Amino acid sequence: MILIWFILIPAAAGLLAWPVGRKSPLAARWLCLAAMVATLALGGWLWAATPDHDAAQGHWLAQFRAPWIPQWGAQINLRLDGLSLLLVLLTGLLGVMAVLCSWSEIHDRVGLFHLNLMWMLAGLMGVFLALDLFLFYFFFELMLVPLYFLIAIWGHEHRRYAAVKFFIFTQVSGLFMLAGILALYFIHGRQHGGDYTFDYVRLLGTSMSPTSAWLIMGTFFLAFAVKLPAVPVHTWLPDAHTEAPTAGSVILAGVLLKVGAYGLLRFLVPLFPAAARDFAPAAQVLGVAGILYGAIMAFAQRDLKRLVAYSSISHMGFVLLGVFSWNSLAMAGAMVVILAHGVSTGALFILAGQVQERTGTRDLDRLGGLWETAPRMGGVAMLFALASLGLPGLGNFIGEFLVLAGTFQASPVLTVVAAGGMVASAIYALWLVQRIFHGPNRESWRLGDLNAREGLMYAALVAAIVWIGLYPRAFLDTFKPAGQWLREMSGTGVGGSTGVPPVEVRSLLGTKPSVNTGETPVLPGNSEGRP
Amino acid sequence: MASISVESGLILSAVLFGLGLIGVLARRNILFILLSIEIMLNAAGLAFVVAGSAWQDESPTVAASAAATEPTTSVGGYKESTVPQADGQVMFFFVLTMAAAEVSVGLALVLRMHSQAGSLDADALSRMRG
Amino acid sequence: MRQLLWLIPALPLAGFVILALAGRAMPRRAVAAVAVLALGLACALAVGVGVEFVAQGSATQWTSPADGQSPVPAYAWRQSLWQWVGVDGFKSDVVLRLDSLSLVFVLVITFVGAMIVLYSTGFMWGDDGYSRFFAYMNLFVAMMLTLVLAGDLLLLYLGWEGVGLCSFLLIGFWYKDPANARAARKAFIVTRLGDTAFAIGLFLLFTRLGTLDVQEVLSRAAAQWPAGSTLATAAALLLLGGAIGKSAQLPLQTWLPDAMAGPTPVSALIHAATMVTAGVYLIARMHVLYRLAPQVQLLVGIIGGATLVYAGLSALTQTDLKRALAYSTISQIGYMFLALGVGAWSAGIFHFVTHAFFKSLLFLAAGVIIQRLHEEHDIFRMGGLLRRMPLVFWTFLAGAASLAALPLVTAGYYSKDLILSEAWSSNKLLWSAGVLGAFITALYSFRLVGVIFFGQEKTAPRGRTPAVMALPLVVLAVLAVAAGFINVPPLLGGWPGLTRLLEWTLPSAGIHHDVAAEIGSSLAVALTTLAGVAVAWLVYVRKPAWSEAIVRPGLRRLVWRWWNAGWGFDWLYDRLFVRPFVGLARLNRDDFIDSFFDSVAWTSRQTHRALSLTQNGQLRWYAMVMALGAILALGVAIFI
Amino acid sequence: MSWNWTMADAQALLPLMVVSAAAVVVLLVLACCRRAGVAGILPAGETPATRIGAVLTVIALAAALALLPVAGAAAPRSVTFLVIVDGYGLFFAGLLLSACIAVALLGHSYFRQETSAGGEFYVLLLLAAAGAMTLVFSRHFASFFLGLEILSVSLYALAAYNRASLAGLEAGVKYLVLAASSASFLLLGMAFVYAKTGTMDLGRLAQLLNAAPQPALVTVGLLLIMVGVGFKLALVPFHLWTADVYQGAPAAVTAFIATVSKGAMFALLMRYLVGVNFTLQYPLLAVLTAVAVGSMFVGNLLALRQENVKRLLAYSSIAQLGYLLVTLLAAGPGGRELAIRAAGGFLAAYFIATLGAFGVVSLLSSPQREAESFDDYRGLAWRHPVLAGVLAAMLLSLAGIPLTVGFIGKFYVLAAGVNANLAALVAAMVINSGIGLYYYLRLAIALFTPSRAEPPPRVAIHPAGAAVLAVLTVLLVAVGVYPQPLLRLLAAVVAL
Repeated sequence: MILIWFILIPAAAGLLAWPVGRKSPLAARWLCLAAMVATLALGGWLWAATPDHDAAQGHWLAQFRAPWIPQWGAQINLRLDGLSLLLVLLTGLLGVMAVLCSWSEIHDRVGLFHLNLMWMLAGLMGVFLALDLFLFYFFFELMLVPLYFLIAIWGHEHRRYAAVKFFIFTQVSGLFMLAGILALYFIHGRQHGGDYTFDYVRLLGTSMSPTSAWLIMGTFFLAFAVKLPAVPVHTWLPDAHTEAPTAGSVILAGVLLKVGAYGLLRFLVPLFPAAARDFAPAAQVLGVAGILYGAIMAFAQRDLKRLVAYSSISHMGFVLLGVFSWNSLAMAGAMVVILAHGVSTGALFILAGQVQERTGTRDLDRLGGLWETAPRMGGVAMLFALASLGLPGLGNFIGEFLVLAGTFQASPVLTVVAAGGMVASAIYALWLVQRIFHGPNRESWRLGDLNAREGLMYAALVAAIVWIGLYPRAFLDTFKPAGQWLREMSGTGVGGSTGVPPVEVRSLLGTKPSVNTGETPVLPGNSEGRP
Repeated sequence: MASISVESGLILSAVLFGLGLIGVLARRNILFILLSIEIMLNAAGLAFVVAGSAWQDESPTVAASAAATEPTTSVGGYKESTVPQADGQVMFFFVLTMAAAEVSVGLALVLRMHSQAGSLDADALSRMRG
Repeated sequence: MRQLLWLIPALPLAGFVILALAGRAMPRRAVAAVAVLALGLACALAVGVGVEFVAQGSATQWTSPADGQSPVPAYAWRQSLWQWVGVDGFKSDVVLRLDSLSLVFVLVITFVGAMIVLYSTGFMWGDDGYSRFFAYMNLFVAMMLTLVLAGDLLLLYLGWEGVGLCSFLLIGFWYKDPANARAARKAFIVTRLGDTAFAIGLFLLFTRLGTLDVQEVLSRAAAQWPAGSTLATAAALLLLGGAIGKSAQLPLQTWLPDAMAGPTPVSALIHAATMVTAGVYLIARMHVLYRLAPQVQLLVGIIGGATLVYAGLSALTQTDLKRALAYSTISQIGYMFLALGVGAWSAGIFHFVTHAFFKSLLFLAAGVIIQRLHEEHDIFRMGGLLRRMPLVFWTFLAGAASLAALPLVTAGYYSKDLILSEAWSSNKLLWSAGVLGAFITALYSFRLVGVIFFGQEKTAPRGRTPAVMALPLVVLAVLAVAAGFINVPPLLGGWPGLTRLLEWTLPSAGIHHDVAAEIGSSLAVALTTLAGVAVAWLVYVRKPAWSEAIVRPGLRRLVWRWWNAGWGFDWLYDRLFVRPFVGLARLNRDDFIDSFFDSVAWTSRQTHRALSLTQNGQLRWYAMVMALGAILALGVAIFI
Repeated sequence: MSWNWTMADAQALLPLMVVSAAAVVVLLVLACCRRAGVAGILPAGETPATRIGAVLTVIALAAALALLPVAGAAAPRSVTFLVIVDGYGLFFAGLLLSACIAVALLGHSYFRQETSAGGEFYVLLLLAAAGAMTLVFSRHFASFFLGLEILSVSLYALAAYNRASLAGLEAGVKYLVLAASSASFLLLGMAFVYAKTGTMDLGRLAQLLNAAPQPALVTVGLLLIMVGVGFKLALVPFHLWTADVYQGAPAAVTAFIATVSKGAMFALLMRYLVGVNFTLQYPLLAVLTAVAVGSMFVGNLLALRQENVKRLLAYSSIAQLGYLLVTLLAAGPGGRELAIRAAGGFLAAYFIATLGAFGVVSLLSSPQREAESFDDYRGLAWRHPVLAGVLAAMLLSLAGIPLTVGFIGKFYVLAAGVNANLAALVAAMVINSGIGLYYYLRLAIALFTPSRAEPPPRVAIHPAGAAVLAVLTVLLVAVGVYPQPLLRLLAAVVAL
């Protein structure tokens, strides 16, 4: 039961915040803050309660099932393992940050704003928890709408263009994936005597011809590559980031992009192990291209938020590379990059928002010398820029190091090329800090330094990034069983058979395949893996 | 009747239909357009009559053979039969009726057009576009 | 004491945390107290640990294997703090490792660091960023100590990058001047190039050897890789890449002269005494690899030899006091590399120790001069300071003499002599480069002395040197002269204590001691040095006109300017790498990939416009299209 | 022909009879009322007459709707050789009747102050409803033609219903001329098919055509029939009338044309092509595929930057019908049931969203002034926040976003397409969803942006229309979140 609350709490808070916000914006803010803190606390409790894993228990930590559309074999099937748990925690943390960073930025239609924000977060929680492909897709698309409105209503100068671009990119690629999901669904159903189901666990190990596997995998890859985003389908991101309000950017960069990474890890690789393995070299090249291209583009930008956006593309290249390097080292690295990038880029966007709020501009040519009046802000900016360039001791380093170390085993040449990203990231990250905080104060900005609320936000984020950087084991250990399981799923050879034979999986769920009725029986109600 | 083959009848109706169509496309006066539509409708009616006359004495042979395998649609009180039929002619009456209805509405609109637009030129009615 | 090892880096780190969080609210004296205390305690602790370590080591009668063939040192203290990274097949601990090599480094870093920070409390007194400065300095020392104490290469890499960061922060300390920011960025990025090679080296080591623990890497490499194997060569080369970046050796040396944009104590501590020698430390630390890859080891020596001549000549032509010292640093680290290259492991480390003392001394003295001459950097606008600043003169002279390796009386002589005498028996060509370098070194050292302290007084100094600044000068001056006596060669009747200590960790230079050659080499070095001093004295003190004559217009002036500009490396790199990169990036600012998607949108809009034309409102046109559609469908159906 | 009328036949035809009778009754009542009032109980005059017409119409339509299960008890049943009452037909009849109720109420709101409008609107509406119901039950060319013409002729009048409006006139004339022309194509085609096969009965035709290779004349005839059908469905290249008629007709009528008329025609098409297991042969298949893809692209691209909301919705409906055609093409041997249900589901979703969207337009419009330009909608969120929210929801549903019924519909169609391996069509659909998104969102976001021009005055919202919108919105979300009841219904009744 606990899992459903991750979705319900933000959703309910959003619904409440709308009417409340009309009366008192402040109340709406507090309401949403409380909701997100509660969600985060829930996640933290679940994390703390996670016992040491043993093989017998499996890697699922909690689950929730309820019938939904038996006609189609779709159900409300939420499951949580280490991978999901970490992403849920990240969502919770950045959700709190998003509410806090809008505190003084959004004054217009506060209730509606928080409705959208909360629903986006609820959708994201759903994406990370859903293990029914239909439900997953449902949330996958659902969360776009609130973000679209966030950008299009509360965004900056070219918000309409950016919002539509973002929506069309993700929607079209997402629909291709939906077609892929359906193809998988039908193939599975025909193969298993009419057992038409969207249940992830049951769909694992569907065998199919190499051609169909490639095609279906291609649709999944397209959707996740756009989300990630990977070069060359990344161009929506800089626009969306630049135009979004701070909270939107934070969630977009911090969590939404991770949906792509999550999808690759959770769905693409285990569902199509053979095809994905064949595809891996190409994906690796795309990842490396993203790393370098993003970094070089970041350096060229004049707009602060654009710069950070391109840096995200660069970092997500590491994730792509990590996932497709096909070993546990790189995969764990990708996981750490996911977390660390969420925190560090989230912080940079909050910072960009504050700079814009205080100066009214994001133009790097006009900024400069802000250190004088806002040294704390500068210090924080420096810290997260350093995290971004992969300074050891901060989170991103661990992730990138592991990814590259893993990639080295797969392809030393690509590693060497990708390592060029380490240099390029240094260039743009230092450039960023120096352009804003150093140099002469050309336009005589006099900013207020961080206030208590902002200081508190950064304190949390700094703690998080240092924690990941110095003691990543906490996260790696949580991820480990899930990672091992994913590795098992993807590890075995051609033909798509998996480590766990389908029969066993089905008996695990306590259901028998129904034959040719077109209607899958409703699975027995709410069973939970763990209390 | 026997001297006129079905094919020739159908060709005649097709030619008539074409003439009507050309009329619709070529004439600008709304009245003539309506007339041309009448021609098209009647051409179709002619085709029905021709076809009906061809089938009035015999039932379709293929259908007879296929009727042996009970058709799926035969549920309820309706029983298949292979007696001679006059379906084409009946259809022609429908066509006539319907053409009359259409023309009545059409003429009403023509009247309104005359009073409101002050012209019967069909091309003048192109305020809405894009 | 052994359990307190972690405190050595932790103390400066604590100092950093205190200063970073609360420094701006603290009075200056408190800031100074925290900073000095943190380093002072660390230094005291290091001494205490060191004494116990040496005592214990001596008690166990541990001696280096005489032949130097058992390559992996065994006597070391380990302190494992926590497991840092643990993934399937990859484990890395936060583990400290103290052996004689790191002990030497720790002692030098904490002691010189404490001295320089003490000096800085006076030097930086009037600066706005007082607490920020000391926060950075403490962080630097913490990182540097992490680097040298790391028992795991990943942790070493953390320290490695950490010191790079502090270097960046301190070079750009006066952030309002874009030139400083540029210099800082350049330093970070150029060293980052090397670091990337280093990182790739780590991937290679890990992938092949399955561990990054220093001890394990060395023993496994020795066990698994035959000498001269490709893998060992590749690994050694990649680590060398990191080393030359950090140590500003050819061809990645260009950042160091610009790094002088930072406050002078920074130049003294980071860009002379400690950080830039990290490369030397790394190679010494991984000496097993280099012994497995003799070609790379030779390359180390060649790089060192080339760099020391190159940088010496550049130093000779500088007019900016700090730049001259910077090139001198590059040159002296070249000596250390040369030493490592010829297998004179302990000699290289010995030179690091003496260099740390005399070069930081020179920088500190230069700091006083510059500050008291109203930020005047040009040596030709100084002059005649002998009488106005006697203390500075004598200390500077001590440093310069040690740098020039004035025979027998200076520390620099003992270390340089040791290097060259071992080089003699190993590689004559490198030896001659070293001797040439010795001449140049003597020349430019005493050029500085002559131009600054003799002749006409051109700028009047102001104020006095405060005691907190004078004290470190004196202490370091004493050491610059006397530190050599810890390692007097047996030939001169001394006891090479440092070498013996280092041989607990590093291979000894070998047994092929040829006394005659050694004496010959020493004599040659001594004579060239003296000759250099003499020439400098003649040209820059007795006959200043000659110095003008040397740079008369013509080829010589051209060469002079070429050397002055660091042999055009900056120019070349600018054209080869910087401009193309920046140009390409700027050119593609709007992301050409986006134009593809834009063109899709454009096509859609145009199609929309064209299609809208079909909706022209004409009834008869509509009917026509319908008829055409019907005909088309019929045509398709019938003819296809 | 031996055929005996039984009670069961009457039972099966009851809904259709109720609607047809209601048309006559309302006509008579109106005539009486206007003259004398109803036996002196009500005052004579236009307004009460209209109100009575509206009430009677809604009652009749609701009664017919309520009688559908009764008719369903007798289904499936052929009543004469003209009409078949089965689950499939009843489902669509239910859709049509519900839509008619909505249109009646919207029309009532629309004509609220219009004394001259009279009650003929309801008569015509009932007649059109009867025609549409005939279409969905049709199993013979004769009933096909009759239903079509009853529907069409009523619509000519309805389109031009605003007597003062020149645009209405233009819409009426265009619709009449083009519809009549297309009907003659259809008739000619029927005649050709009949000439070759000798039957106009659906079941027999299917047997004949499946048994032998299709003669050329039959192909030609079928294609000519497709012209008439394509015109009604506003498929490319027979789509040009759509925007003009949608724009000129009163908004409520537009809603009717967009939903009832198209839905009925599509139901018929599906029955004719799929219901009889008629295997689509190559020429027809190719043409239909081309038409489907063309409709998607042309419709969406025409709507791309359209500044007139009614035209925009018109173009969008072209594209939506293109999506719907995918189900037709997917109804091959393996995917017949899925395709039919998908069509039902998609149409239900399309009905809800389209009625809702035109409902909002209709509530904002009056016979004097149609609210159709973008400027009327900019900043609607401030003037009518609820209406703006409803319209945004409808647009999102048309775009197929989750939480709305549109997603369910789109998903269903996509599933049918994927199941039948129609890769190209599925790809076209996906790409077009992207294009569609552009203009749906463009309009949706315009609702939330301040208007540049002088905003139009706030209009009073009629409760009847508001109720319709409320019901539609609830349905939109409820079915979008929990589609199971709809799916169950489809599975239970919709089969051919």
